[in-house]
Amino acid sequence: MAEHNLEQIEKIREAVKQDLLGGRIDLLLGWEKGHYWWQSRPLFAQSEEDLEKLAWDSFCAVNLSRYLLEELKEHNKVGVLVKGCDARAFNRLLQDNMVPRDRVILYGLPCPGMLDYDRLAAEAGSVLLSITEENGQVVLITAEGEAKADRDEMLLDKCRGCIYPDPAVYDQMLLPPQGEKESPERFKKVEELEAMSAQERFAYWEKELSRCLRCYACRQACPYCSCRECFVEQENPRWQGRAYQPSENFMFHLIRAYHGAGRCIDCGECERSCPVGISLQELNRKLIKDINELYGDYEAGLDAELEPPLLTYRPDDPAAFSEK
Amino acid sequence: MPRTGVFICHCGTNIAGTVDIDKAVEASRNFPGVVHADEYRYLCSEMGQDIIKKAIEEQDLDRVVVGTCSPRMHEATFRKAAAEAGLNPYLLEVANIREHCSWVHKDMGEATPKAISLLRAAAAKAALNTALEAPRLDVEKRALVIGGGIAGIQAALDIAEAGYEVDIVEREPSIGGRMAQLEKTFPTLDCSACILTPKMVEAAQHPNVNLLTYSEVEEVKGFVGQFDVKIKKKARYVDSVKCTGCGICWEKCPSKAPSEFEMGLAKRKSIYVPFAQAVPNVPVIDRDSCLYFRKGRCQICEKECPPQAIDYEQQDEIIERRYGAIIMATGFDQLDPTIYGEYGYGQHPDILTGLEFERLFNASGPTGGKIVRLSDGKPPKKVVFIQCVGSRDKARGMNYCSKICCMYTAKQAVLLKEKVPDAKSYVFYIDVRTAGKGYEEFQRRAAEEYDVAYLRGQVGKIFPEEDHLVVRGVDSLSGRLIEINADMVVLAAASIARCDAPEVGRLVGINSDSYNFFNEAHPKLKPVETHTAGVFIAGACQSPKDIPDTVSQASAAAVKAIGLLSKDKLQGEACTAEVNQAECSGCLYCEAVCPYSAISPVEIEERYHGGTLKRTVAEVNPALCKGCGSCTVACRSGTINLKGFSNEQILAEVDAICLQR
Amino acid sequence: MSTAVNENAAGWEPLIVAFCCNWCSYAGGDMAGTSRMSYPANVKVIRVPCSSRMSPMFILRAFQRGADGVLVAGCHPGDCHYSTGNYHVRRRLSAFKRLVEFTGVEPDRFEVRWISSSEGDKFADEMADMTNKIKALGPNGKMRDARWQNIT
Amino acid sequence: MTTESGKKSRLIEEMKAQSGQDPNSCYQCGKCSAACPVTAALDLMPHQVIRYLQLGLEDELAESKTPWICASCFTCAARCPRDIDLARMMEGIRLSVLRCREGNKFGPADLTPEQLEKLPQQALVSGFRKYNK
Repeated sequence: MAEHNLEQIEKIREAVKQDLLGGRIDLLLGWEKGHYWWQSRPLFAQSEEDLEKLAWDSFCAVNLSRYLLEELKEHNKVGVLVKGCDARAFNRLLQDNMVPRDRVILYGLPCPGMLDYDRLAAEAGSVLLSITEENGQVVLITAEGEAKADRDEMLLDKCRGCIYPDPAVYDQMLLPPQGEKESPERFKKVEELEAMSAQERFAYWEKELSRCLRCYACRQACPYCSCRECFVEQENPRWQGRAYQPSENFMFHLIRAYHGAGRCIDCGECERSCPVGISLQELNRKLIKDINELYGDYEAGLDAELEPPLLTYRPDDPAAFSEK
Repeated sequence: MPRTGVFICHCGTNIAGTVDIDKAVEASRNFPGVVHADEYRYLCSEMGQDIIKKAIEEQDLDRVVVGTCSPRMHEATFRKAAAEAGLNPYLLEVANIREHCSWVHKDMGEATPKAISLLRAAAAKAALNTALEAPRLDVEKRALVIGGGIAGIQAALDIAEAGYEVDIVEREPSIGGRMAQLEKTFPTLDCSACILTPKMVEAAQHPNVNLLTYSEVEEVKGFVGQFDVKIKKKARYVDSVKCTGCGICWEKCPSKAPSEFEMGLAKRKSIYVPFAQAVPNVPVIDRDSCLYFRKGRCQICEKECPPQAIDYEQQDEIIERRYGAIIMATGFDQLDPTIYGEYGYGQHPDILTGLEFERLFNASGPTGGKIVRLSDGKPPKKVVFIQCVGSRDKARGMNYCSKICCMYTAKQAVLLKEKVPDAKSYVFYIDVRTAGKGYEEFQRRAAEEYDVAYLRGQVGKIFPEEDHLVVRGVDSLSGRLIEINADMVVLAAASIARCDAPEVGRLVGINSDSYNFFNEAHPKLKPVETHTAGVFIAGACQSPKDIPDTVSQASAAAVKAIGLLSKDKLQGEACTAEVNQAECSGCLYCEAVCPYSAISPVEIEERYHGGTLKRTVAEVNPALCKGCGSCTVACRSGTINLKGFSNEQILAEVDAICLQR
Repeated sequence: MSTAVNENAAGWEPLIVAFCCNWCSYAGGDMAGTSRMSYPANVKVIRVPCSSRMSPMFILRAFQRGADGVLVAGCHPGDCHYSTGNYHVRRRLSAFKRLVEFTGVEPDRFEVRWISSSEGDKFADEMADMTNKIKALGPNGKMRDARWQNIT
Repeated sequence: MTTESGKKSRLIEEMKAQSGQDPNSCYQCGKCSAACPVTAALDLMPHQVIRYLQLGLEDELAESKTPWICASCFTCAARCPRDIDLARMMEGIRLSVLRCREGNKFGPADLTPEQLEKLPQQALVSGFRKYNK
């Protein structure tokens, strides 16, 4: 664990300890190291020694706001550490009336961008034991020795396109903000696909979606998927079969993406959590690109007061079909 | 699977002509759940309905599918028949195999399989129909009439006579509308003011009629039986109660402005009543031309007014009232003929439209009733009338016939002869249309006794020359060019819809056709109703009309409104939305898209691990819900469903209709 | 999964499902009927109270069940009987149409049109125009549920 | 367009094909004749030409001078309430007469050198247009 991480963790622990022990919150959602050194998994801290396990490093990719849906049922007041995307996820849930604002305390953590273990392992070439970070560089420590890599190259896909690393909503900001980032390549993949012919595009998505196991990890990780009973599990009406079969996979992913139209915060958790690595975020990004183009730029989750574009209208809206 | 009966109608040969009825009946027998299939020549007839009723009882049917004309035509009839046989009317489904099948596909080989798949879809939907009850809504016993012309006045009087309160909202300072601007009316030549003014006074004095003049409707919310309307009463700057209508103020008022009532041919004062017999006879101050409002000077009207009725501080006032029915009687405008450059309207004072020429005949009109040329004040010797200016013109004007111009031109030609005995009238026409009672006889008298020259043809060019206007036309019957040195030219300009008609229509939720006239519910069978329940239309706002038709439409609209107000309870919409609150996540997206704000959050308690959990879910008020279904799509998990068009039903219809066999 | 649809042998007739709103486009269809216009029998109409009742799931379900083309017809903006229905539809189905095209469905396969109750001729033209376009495109294998035809 | 004798009139069908105008949409209001600047020189008024088309009077049309005098100034077309483009219709009649009746009255080869000098450019072009079909 890099030294500056230890300082930061100490800072975070200090801040939350007063609230947890002072009774302002009866649960803290944070991260703790997982089974492998490159895993940071959610921490449900209720006591001081739970807080000992607190971790904050370059692998805290899991979106903690999503856990509020369950935890708020048992706990009266919950504190949660929020990166940029987690804060926007919180705004998303707030807008859907899923979380009462007064029962949640948000601790803002400006995010440096989380690292992708697969990329690190690939870069290291041999068994990667651990890593350290200094000024934008990652030092890969393996059995044979050390290798350096540019940190930005090692980021998770979802972090490479990130524009808002700083939390959009928080009660306390625990670390210095990073400022907005440019993301010129946000819609690059979408544009590449758009340039293809209909047949090629269909072939691309047919191959991608044929791998879908319908495990619904994407849905479980997603901040805009907050229905009590998802349409895929409903029996009456039977919207959707259960078999993972080409036309059913298309139906599920198209409808799930459509449900995110004007609501998806582009956090990339769906793609990151997909066990078979389907480029799910591109479906959502396509909708974000079109809605920005047709009905004006809208960044979901940045401002909970702004109405999602598909819930409102202007009489002179443009249309993607002929209106003559 | 419910026991379903399928009944297919021949509709004479309308359906049987291109759909093989027997094949369809056979095919219907093996739809899922169908236990009885039958056909009859005229299912909607008494006999046809009895066949259905008998089958419901004998076969103990719990669903009925009828393959007939459009549900918009006879769904109500068949639902009533089903109800009389003891089956909930909403368990019946109509398959439209006439308008959407037999009438539009000529060859039997194509129409029959399509009819079968439409029947299969209807059967699939019927199987999932549920028994529904329409909510009973109360009715506000008051009508609103928008527009104070002859149509509005007549409708209001009829409603008042039936004992209901009615408000007339009129944009101008006085009621009377277009008819008040006429001198005489065809075909009987009785004076317009003599037959209109008594009606205006009767409306003013009738206890049940309330005049809201110089006012406009701002906003209409709610629905049939409960329209909540906001009316803006513009400030007159004169106290209506104190004012006695003595007229001293508009005599003494120094500043003038063009009179809208006189079509700009004469001036009026800044404080004015539009015409002598105005009702109410209370003036208004026109801020744009009044010296006090423009420069804070003058105030003569305030000083001179005996009952001190002038009140410069008067403010616009918003009135909010609830109405059970609304009648739109907003009238029409006349086309501005400047688009026809060849006629030169607007470039010469002696080229007038029909309505402007009518004002010259009026004793209190711009020329005091004397027919003189506006250029030099001399009586005209030759007057040329040109018909169809903008009417029957697909290229630059309106494609329709304005219905009244042939008659008012003949009338004006006759009046001209009476006022100026040695004047000669020429009428360029395409076809003289005199289809009313006594119309043809009147027009023939104009041609024969009043020496009016009818020239079948059109005018190519009008240009001034010395002191007269050269009118160059053609007489197509003789094929000869005609050149007339006319003293005056009257253009029978088309009657067109009010320019703001679409916006006013949208206020009450009705739409207009491509000419901006309001759309009636059915051109033949529902001429005064609209697609919006509780909103009726009368007069020229629906299409160009003469006074007899306008008045009869006004009374028809009044009867429709009275029929509505006489009910103590109204049947609301049965196919409304419904929330499955156990599954509702409380995101309230449905509430955000509901056009009728029929959905509201409500707190419920749920058992959760031994304890209870309070949470918010959505709830639909069936009285307000109109059944559009927008909420069901905003809801991602489909927990809000629409009765009558539920998710299950539409999916079943899609599955059934896609079966190619 | 674009199952080798063998209907494109001669005599293949496209199946087009048209969802029409009860107040305008369905009435436009009635008007086309009363004025005895004609359009191909490939189009089958399902009545919905308002075009805003149209959930994208119904559109995909039609494609799954073998429809070669789907048309959603509603009132002209501003004329909706429920005042704002088609404004929402315009945004919803614009976004959905582009998403569907993004995954490879040809643009002409799923269309939205505004048809008023007095436009019988436009109704007939749109149906004929859609049928011709789909005939040119050929059968739609994409998203078709191959198991469907032999279930019932 | 069937003539009184009921047989399909080839000339009129050719005219319709050439000009794309349908004489039946005319309701004989006479506006074209009133607007036409050269009616003095015409044996048939424009609205009468259309009437002949409607009645299928092929022979009279072939003999009529009007289609040849029409200089297609488009005044009539601009004012016709039925949106008929008479200039194109006259052009259609000219072409049909030339094609169906071999009525080629005046070929470009018959132009004398003097005429060539005096003829304005536009007349030359329209001459070719009218006669060499």
